[in-house]
Amino acid sequence: MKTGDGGVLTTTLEKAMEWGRSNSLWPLTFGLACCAIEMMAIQASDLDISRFGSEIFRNSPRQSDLMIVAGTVTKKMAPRVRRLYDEMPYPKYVIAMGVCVIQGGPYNQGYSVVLGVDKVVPVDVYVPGCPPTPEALTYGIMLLQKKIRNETER
Amino acid sequence: MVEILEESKGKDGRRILKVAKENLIALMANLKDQGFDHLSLITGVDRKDRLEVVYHVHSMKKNEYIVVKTETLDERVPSLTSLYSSANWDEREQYDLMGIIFEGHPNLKRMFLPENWAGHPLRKNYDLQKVQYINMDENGEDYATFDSGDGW
Amino acid sequence: MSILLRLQSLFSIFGHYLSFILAYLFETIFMIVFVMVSLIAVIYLFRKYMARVQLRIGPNRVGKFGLLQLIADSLKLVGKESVLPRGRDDMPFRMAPIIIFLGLIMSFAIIPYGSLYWAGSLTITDSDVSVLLLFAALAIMPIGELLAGISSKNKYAVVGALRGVAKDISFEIPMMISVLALVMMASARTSTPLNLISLVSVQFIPYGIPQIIGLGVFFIAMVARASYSPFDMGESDSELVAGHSTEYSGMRFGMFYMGMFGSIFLGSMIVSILYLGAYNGPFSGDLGFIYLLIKSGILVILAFTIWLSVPRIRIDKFVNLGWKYLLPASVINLVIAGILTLGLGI
Amino acid sequence: MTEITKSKDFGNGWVELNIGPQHPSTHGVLRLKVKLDGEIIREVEPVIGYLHRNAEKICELDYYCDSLIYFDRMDYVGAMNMEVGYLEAAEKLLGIPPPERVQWIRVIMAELSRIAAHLVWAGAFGLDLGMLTPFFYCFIEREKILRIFTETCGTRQETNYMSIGGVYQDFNDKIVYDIEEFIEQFPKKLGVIFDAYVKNDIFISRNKGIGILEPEVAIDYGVTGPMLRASGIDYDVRKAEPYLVYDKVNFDIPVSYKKDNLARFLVRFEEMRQSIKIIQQAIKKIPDGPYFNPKAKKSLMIRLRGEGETYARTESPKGEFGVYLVGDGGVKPYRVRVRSPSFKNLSILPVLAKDVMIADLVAISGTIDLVFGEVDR
Repeated sequence: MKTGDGGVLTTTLEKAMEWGRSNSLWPLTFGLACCAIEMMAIQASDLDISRFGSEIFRNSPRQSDLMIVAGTVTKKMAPRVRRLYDEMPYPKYVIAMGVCVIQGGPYNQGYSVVLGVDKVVPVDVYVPGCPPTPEALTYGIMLLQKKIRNETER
Repeated sequence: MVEILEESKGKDGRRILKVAKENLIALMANLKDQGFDHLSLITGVDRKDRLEVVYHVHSMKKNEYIVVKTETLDERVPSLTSLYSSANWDEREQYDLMGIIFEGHPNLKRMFLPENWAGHPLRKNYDLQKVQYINMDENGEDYATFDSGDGW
Repeated sequence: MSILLRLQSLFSIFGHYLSFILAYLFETIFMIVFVMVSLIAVIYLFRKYMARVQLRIGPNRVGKFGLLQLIADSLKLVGKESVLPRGRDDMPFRMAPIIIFLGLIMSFAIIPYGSLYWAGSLTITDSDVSVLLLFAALAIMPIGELLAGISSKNKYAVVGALRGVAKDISFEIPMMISVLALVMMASARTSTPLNLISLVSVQFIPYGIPQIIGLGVFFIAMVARASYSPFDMGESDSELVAGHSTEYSGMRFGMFYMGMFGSIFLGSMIVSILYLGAYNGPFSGDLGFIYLLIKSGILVILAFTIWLSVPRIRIDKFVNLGWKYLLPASVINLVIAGILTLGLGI
Repeated sequence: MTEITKSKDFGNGWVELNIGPQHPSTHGVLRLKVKLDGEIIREVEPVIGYLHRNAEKICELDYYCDSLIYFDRMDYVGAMNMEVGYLEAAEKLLGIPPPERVQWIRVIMAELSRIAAHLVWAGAFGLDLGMLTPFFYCFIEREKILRIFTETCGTRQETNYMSIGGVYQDFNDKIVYDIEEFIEQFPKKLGVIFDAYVKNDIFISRNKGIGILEPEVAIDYGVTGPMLRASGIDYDVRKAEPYLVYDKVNFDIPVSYKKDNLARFLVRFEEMRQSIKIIQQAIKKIPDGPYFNPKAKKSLMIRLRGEGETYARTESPKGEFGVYLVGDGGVKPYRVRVRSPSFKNLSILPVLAKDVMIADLVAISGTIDLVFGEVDR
């Protein structure tokens, strides 16, 4: 338990907050490259992410909870990714989508690609694939929800 | 008439004209008068001892392609921005990645990488092992550094 | 008798002043709860309807049919950090969302809701000039938007706020002129035409039929006031990120979000009161409240349909629309109302 | 949103606004430095390079056959067209022509991919203008194409389906049936999407007469593809210099003389219909035969050596896609240079978006159809 002396009420309240947080992850409209199109596909009718409460893709980082880093992060983009992450209010989560974001992917021998976005921002869930299918990303979001729901027990 | 050093055909059957870089502007102006109104592509090729610049020119009306080549030993080539507007961004890109300085270009800044990035990546002698990082100052402009610094 | 007066008589043992204070307090709490609940319903309806139009399913994992989705959203927004950006104007920045929410609640408090058979009249506050009160309360919300845009020191927000002001100026006048025509028509029948209840009671045929132009102008103005597409220039998300609310987060943003959906609900209620006969209907009797809900629900769905199917209009085109089409139309409508009232005696 | 700029005093009341790199309407990572005079844009300066993934450099480090994956990821919405573009150059350089059947398969796949790319554009363009619903209708159709791709080559978007001298896997009856089924129902669905846009007065008023591009200016800036065709020049590489078997199918080049946003919109939609026409013919004409050139067996693939230079141009969804390959006789290319149409098309933006309103800037950059994998490479 995170709260030692909180008692039953605090724990229940925290559980409720976690439940709310996990069921309303509003992602940031933030597409970088190829994976962004697959990220759009999870919004679309076939795999409707709004079923899980992530319906609203907010454009302003101030109003979003989840940053799906979709696509290769170049060195020129990395400071911007960091700033966007800083602009988001707590609690905030990051999903690294695609191998480019995880370790550089096919571009990792080059000179201008960041070898893993986790060098810039902390990552909660990694979704491998090049690009990952929308199903994989949906599964990633479900994993993140599971993680959020168990936050107090860790 | 412009002196052409060499005329050949490529594997794809396109005419290749080779010209000294002093005559480049004259040749291109000549070609433009003949109806070659579309400068399709500017390529720099690093031949280790010299830099080769390849221009692909195309005529929309006659549907003809001509490849013009020129070489430079001192990284300097005259700019074609006065003839074709499309040369502007292409030359900036080649300057960025290849280090070819186009003389007479109005705004010869790097296209993709920040101004102080060390080296030109598409050169054959570019060292990929030397890792560079990019940071952003408070005006939103980028600068390159060799140490990772904060934010990384 | 309005709810406020009934509450006051309930508390009358505490003396005159204290009873009014208590009555207002309870009224405010009641209004907040009512507005929240109705907004949750409207937003849930919107999500499901949007999903239906877009061949999706919509929220269905949180609770049965996703009914608890909005509860989860509001819990999250409450728990979220509320960022105060550096360089803001502190006071207006904190005030703006509250102003918007207050304006919303105040306007909801003035609307006559008709009656339900066991609860009696559902009107919260009643006044002889409630039409004026209502439009005064409606004028509060744009101020909040303006303050939010200017104080957050963000260029997108400033542009959004300026667009909002340009928009407000160009539709307010046609809107008021079409209301003037209504009052003119009502004044032939009742001695208190500025009272919303008597304005409704004289609508033997809904005023939307003789005043069809006025209905159109007023509905467009109401959609614009709620900054709904196609008139959402103020917060146009593909141009200005999120317009005046760009820098807001957490519950402060939640207030803007509620303000947005609240004003369309409010707008449809006002349209159905002024033009569609509100709680009047066949066999209405003591069930008038239901009629009001149905009428405004249909208008809300209409607004949603427009939102989902048209692109955003450009700001200069909208200003043109306001001054070149809506204003002359509303004046013509006024003339028609005059002819109907004086010439034909309807 | 991401950038902070100190407001500079331009003396004439202009405000500098930084749009991007993260902005909903920049289609990825375009950054626009805009000088605003109230609502009116006085100057636009695009800043690119936020997706510069050094593809040209890595191609030099890889074998000829491996470079294909970087081309897939250039125009990532129309990946098959990129593959065709690269292979046109590489096969000429290596001297391995593809068999007849492969050419027909490639035409079908490239056209399907072109439709998918245009559908993504059509949906995103609606979102740019604030129109939410057509996006979903477009993506439903796109999913059907991607299902055919999955059937054929196992992946959805970055297909990596073609290889030097052939394709990875032959068509079977199921795939042919699926494609036939798709092209049968698609024109009707496309009509629905088309009507959703053009039967809307606000949509027309947002696009008609906005972003006029004169043909001389367009050629001068190297603009190609639907943008050039919307300016009244019927230049299409598929007709001008037919590659694969485009000379054996019958189709028209849609041209518009109105030069504005709406013209570009209409040209793209008509192109989708023409693609359907091409596929309809190709699926009937496809001959039997091997699906790869025996000279390019998998075991021999990395030993292919190329010498000389070739330039191949193809018609990608965005315009003329050119690949300039230089070989030095080794197993790896010496220089790979890509003529990316989006890069050239983007360079016209400062001309088009001068003295327009912010809303028009979004509409104009929407009709340019930018894909940043290709602009920055």
